[in-house]
Amino acid sequence: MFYREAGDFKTSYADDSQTFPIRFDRLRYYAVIAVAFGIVPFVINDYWANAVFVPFLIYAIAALGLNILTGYCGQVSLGTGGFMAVGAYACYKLMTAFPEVSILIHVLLAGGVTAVVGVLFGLPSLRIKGFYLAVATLAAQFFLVWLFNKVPWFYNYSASGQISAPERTILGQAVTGANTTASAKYLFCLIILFALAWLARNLTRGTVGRKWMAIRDMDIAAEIIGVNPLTTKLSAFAISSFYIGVAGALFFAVYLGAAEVGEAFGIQKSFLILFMIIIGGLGSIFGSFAGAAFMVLLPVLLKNVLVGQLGWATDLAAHVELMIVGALIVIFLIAEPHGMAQLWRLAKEKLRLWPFPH
Amino acid sequence: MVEKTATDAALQSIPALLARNAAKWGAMPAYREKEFGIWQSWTWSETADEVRAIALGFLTLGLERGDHVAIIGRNRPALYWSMMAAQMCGAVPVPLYQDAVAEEMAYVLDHCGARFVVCGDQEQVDKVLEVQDRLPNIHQIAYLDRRGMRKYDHSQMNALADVAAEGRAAHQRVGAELDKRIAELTFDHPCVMLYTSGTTGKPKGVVLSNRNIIMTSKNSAEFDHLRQTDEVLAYLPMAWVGDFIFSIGQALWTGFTVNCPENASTMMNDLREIGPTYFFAPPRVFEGQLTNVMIRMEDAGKLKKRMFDHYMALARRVGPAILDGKPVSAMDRLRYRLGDIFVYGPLKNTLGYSRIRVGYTAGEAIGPEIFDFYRSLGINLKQLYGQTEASVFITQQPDGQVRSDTVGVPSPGVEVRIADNGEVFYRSPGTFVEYYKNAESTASTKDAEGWVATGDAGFFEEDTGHLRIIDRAKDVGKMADGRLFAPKYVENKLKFYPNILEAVVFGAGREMCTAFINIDLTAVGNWAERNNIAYSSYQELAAHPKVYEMIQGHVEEVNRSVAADPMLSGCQIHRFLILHKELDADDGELTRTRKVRRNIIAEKFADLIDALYAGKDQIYTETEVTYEDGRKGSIKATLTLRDAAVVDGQKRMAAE
Amino acid sequence: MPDQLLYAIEAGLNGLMAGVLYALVALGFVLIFKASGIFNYAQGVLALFAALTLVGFQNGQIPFAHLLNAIFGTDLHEFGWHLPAIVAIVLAGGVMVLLAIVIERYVLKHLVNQAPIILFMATIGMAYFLEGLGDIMWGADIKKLDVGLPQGINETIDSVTYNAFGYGFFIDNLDIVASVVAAALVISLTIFSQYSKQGRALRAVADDHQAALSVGISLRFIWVLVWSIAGFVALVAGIMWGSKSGVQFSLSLIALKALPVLMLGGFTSIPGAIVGGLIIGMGEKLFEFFVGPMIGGATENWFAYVLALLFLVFRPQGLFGEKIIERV
Amino acid sequence: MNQMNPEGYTTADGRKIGPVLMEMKNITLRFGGVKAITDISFDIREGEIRAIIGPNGAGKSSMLNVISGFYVPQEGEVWFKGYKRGPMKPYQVARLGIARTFQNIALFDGMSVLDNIMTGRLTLMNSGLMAQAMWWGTAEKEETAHREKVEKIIDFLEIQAIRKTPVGRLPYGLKKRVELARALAAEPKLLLLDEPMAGMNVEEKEDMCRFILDVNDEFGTTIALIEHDMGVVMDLSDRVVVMDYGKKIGDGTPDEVRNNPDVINAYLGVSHD
Repeated sequence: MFYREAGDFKTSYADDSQTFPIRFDRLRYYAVIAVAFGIVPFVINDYWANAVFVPFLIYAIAALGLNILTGYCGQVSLGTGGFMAVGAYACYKLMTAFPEVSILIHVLLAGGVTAVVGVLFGLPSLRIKGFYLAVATLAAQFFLVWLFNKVPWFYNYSASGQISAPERTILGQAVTGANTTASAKYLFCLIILFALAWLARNLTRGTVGRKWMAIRDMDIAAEIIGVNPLTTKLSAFAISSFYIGVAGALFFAVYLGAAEVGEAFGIQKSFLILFMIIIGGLGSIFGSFAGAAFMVLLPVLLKNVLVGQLGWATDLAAHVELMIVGALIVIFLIAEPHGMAQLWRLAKEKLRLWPFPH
Repeated sequence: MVEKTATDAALQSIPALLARNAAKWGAMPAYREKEFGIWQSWTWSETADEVRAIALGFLTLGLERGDHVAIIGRNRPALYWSMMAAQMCGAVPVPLYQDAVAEEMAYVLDHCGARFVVCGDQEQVDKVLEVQDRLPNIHQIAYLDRRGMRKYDHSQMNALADVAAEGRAAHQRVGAELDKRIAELTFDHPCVMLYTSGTTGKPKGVVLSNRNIIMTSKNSAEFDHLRQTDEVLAYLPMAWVGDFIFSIGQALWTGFTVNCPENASTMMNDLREIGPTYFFAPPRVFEGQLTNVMIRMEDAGKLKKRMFDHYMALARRVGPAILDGKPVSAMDRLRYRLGDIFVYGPLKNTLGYSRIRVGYTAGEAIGPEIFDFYRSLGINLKQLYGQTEASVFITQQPDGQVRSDTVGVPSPGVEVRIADNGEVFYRSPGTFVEYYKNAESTASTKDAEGWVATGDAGFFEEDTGHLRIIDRAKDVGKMADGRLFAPKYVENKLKFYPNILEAVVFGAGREMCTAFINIDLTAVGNWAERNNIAYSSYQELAAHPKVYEMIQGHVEEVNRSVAADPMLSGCQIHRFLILHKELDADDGELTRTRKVRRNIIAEKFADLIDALYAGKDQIYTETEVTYEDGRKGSIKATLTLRDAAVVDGQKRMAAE
Repeated sequence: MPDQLLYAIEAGLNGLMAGVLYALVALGFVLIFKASGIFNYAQGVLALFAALTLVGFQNGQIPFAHLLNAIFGTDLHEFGWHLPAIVAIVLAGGVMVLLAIVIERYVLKHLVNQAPIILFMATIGMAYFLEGLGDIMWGADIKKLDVGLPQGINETIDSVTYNAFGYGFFIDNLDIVASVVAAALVISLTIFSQYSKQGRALRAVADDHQAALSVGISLRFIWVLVWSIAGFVALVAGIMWGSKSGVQFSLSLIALKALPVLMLGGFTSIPGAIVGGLIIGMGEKLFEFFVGPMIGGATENWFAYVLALLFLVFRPQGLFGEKIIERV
Repeated sequence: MNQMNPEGYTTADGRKIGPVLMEMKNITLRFGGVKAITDISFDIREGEIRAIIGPNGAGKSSMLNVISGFYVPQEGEVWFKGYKRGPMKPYQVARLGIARTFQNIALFDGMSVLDNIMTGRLTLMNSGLMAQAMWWGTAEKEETAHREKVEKIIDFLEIQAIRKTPVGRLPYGLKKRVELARALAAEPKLLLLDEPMAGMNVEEKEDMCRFILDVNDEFGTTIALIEHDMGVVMDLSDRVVVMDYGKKIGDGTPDEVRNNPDVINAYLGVSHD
């Protein structure tokens, strides 16, 4: 209805293949960016930062990562939690070992470390496929969690077995540690997310992305037209793990501040992220955002309504949440396997055809 | 201001204008073509360069002054360039209808004695080669699209790209010669030769001079305030004078951008992408789109449908008034705004009409509701009246004085007078030079003072001074009892019904009028679906009694409205039949511009006409048809003939 | 005989027993997978749900009491009766059948011809739903399950071995019962699928959906059937596990234990499930026994997976799975 | 006759046929105990259209899979461009310049027509991961360059109208065309077509024939195709290999093959004994 595409024509391939080829979409995108960077940081408070924005931003990064692996390359992984743990512990070790180096570097390095681990556990994907692989990735999940539990070196032999983030600053602004402002946390995560999302878009739009999707859609055909399955799958594992590692690092350092591997990065986390991309939309960057937002907001909402308004016991609310999430997954898989991203796409098509039905 | 100095020696030929544009708007887009997925663009200076290269190439191939260069193909920049290149060489471009069969082509090529032929693609080349042995004059053939051409004998054939390349290579050798020829061009040199498909007989070659084209372009461009930033879509046959005026005349005068669609199948999409600001289409295009819109809205949701209908009703009420800047209540204006957000805006957008500043329709009378539909959306659609011999413009409607039943006031620089028999005559700077190799018909059309007979009958409205066209002058005949017989007038009224594609009315010298009807397969087919009427072919649908009833309804309505005008009340249709085949240009029943060839139809279907007057109500007939590939076949059918109720004119007279 | 070896044997035997339980759960997976190509992640939660229901019936709990109280401010808890185990088991069995029907009706039917991976994720969704449902119906607290199965050390074995090696093996009666039941189940299932009409239909479907459909076998019926059986197996597993370590969320994690079993045994083979279960059960006990102490113990968490993973890399289709031939 | 000339020759309709491009020497392929192909030898020359025909189950597809490196024969040698081809992974074979289409279409349903065809050029694209991630600069330039090539092919196969359509939505005939486009995009030295006309109606077959001939004509691509529709093959190909029960029973020009008694038997289904 709001689309005015007449006269919006393309005279170069660059224009034709840009991320938002339609003017209206482009404007909307700029608007969102403007609000995210120009307005939110100044109005955000601790509650909103901790309950909604920061977790959303961090989960969005993780979802992007998993979506690259699962949505684009078709390799289902249930080891996300484990890989986030790798990111978190790597970041912790780096922060404590090299306090003078910028936290930003540490976070990125943490991602790098995770990428290496990811490739390691990705190797089997060359032999085993589909849910065989999915189950295999559980090995990573359990092994890694066990590892960080059992080997004291990882948590610097702290009595509690926990890891906790010391204060680190960027440009004099504390981004980790007790006295970090809401807007600092928010901006730090936002900038990283923005950069990573941009990279993800670039990777998925070009050669690499096509290789991934080719493997996803029909691996045999892909190999016969010249796609090397080894490098392609491993690159997906590496990049995906990098994102997840970064997310893990931020989750620990910026969001939690202190973490115990079992509860922070357990199998439930793996499923949570998986659900984000299913509900959000497999193989869609927008989907990763939508899914993350949804899965972050749902509990907050339920908590406010059930516990806050109706005064139910929290555990009861939690159980209801379980049911709702579970049901939603099934419903989405039945009704729209491509998730919210697809719904959005369809809505857009409707608007573009308006007033015609089709 | 440059425009005013049109008579300057500088600007007395297309090449001169091209040079002017290259200098003045060098970096502005001149021609665009959707190819390989994007709009390939050429600036004015690039265009000038290309054209010159081709011209040089032509010289090296031995193109002489006064030679005719035939151009055959769909609208493509390179073909427009070859026309300009030909002009540079002092030759005369002759665009041909690309969908003409080899035979028709042979006649024109032979008549103009074309020495060079520029073809769009293999298909066109094949047609030329098919008849080449009869055309000794043809010296060189150039083609645009290399696809499938490798195996051809190239001794007298080149890819246009190669011609241009050769030209570039030879610029030092023949450059001077070219400049000399360009310099020679004057206001009175022939600019282009266009063949009128002619409603009767063989096509005639209309010679138009630089003066004709440039002056007309200048006047019309000023009349509608065309700007350098305007965009047009070139999709109508290159052989049609309108396309030449828009895509070359006005384009070079005002320097706006000409856009060529990728191919026929993507035309509508391309139109939408470009969103032209200056647009021309014959009524049938608008008609088709309207039908299409209505059909698509049919299966819209209840709520959406109601909203659509509501706002369209509002638009019909106030839309045109707002467009003409007439006073409208603030409330209505506000509601119209809303409508624009919810319906008009999106609708114009999906049609590709969002940006139209000036839109024209002509060639046929357009149905009032069709016309008003587009006007009410806020599209400045106007009518003009013109013909090849006038380089298009005779009369046109100024902004703000637009009506569906008139064709406007005389265009700037055009004088119009009505002869006693009602025929319209005009005189203008656009008046053609002559019919090529056809002195007598030149004489019979254009008299010594330069007045040209349009062959149409019409009159000026006293109050508005707008011209109204009734019909072809020669078709306006007398019936047996001496009453006036204006078939076109009635046919148009019939054709205003979406269900009726074509109608042919007979009755000259007879005591009553009868009609052939052609149903519109899309519209009627859709109607049939909604009323679940099964049919397997056009013929079967056309013969369906239900369809007959519906058409009869239309006919009788028309009869009532015709009867309202005592002068023409004789033209009411007493009997009619629905034809078993679509009238088709390939069978010679229509002109290439889809005008009905009354006489040809009359003799071809003589048996049917007799049957109508003989009062039969069934008749068996066989008709020969030509398929796309030129094969001939015949269809057999038994047609039903129907009586239609008529209003008794006399009684009404008496009653009044 | 050196003590070390004796301990090892004991551990191994216990491992075998545990393996039987793994096998039991794995069986449920295999059945569903063979019949519908669905990899049912919810199998473990089915067991939990079954056990919860059983306990609920036994103790005459009021379903959804917690929820109802929250909504209507009532104070419901129990009907105040105690059903005999056998009745409760039958009822619980009925509930599982009901559940199977519901699942087929509202989930599977709508997911026909979807990619296996989609179905897999759907079952994860189901698992969440059932977990929440179970907790809301019966409450999330840890419950003791007792259907009168013998528990505790088996004296005979103890004394016999003591007399033999001078060291009495500790074998839990429950484990023995479990292995017997499991064995019985496997045999009966095999017989069922070999000789009963439904059984043959089931195999037909497993071999080729289209063909089965064309000979007029109702896919939907088959699905209800296998899910019921799987539910029943889950119930049994639930009983065993529940009586062993109480009914609680962790019970659903035996599913996670069963997965490597499947990877090892192959998703399509019943014997594979059994053998795989035994290998895993014994393997992880022995690994813990020998290697565990050196690397901080609790290796059961991952040993099974890593074992299966390594194994898969060399034999992707598992021990008993059919070889995959790729075509274009 | 001139076809024996190792340096190549010119066909009646003026196409250049070059020296031998690929040679199969005594190929034998087994699945477990079953022999799919038994000791088959033949060659493919540059610029020619070479057909492999035979009744169903004759081993045609297996042969094509051997050529495209998807199956590795137990015995025999494959020579390409004058070199013996060692054991290779399919993707390495693709990089040698061998592209193929599939009998039952193997397009990437999740992608648009354009992207599918672009995947055909993956072997020719080589901007690194980092360049890709940064996009601006190298990656974008490369993308554009290859897009131009692909658009030429889209234009050539007359599928402009469906450029941005997801392949999943296309009718069968168009899918086949897109697959051909994808194979062409790789600018292959040797193009393998696996039953290009299977399941097509008459017009679609005619179109496909036209395209195959045009491809061979415009790009001079060497084409090897499998087809069981005798008629089509005879019009299309320069030379034909006939297989039956995994053995070669005929090889030569369409006419030679047509008059070969074994071939006639095979097709008339005379009992094999």
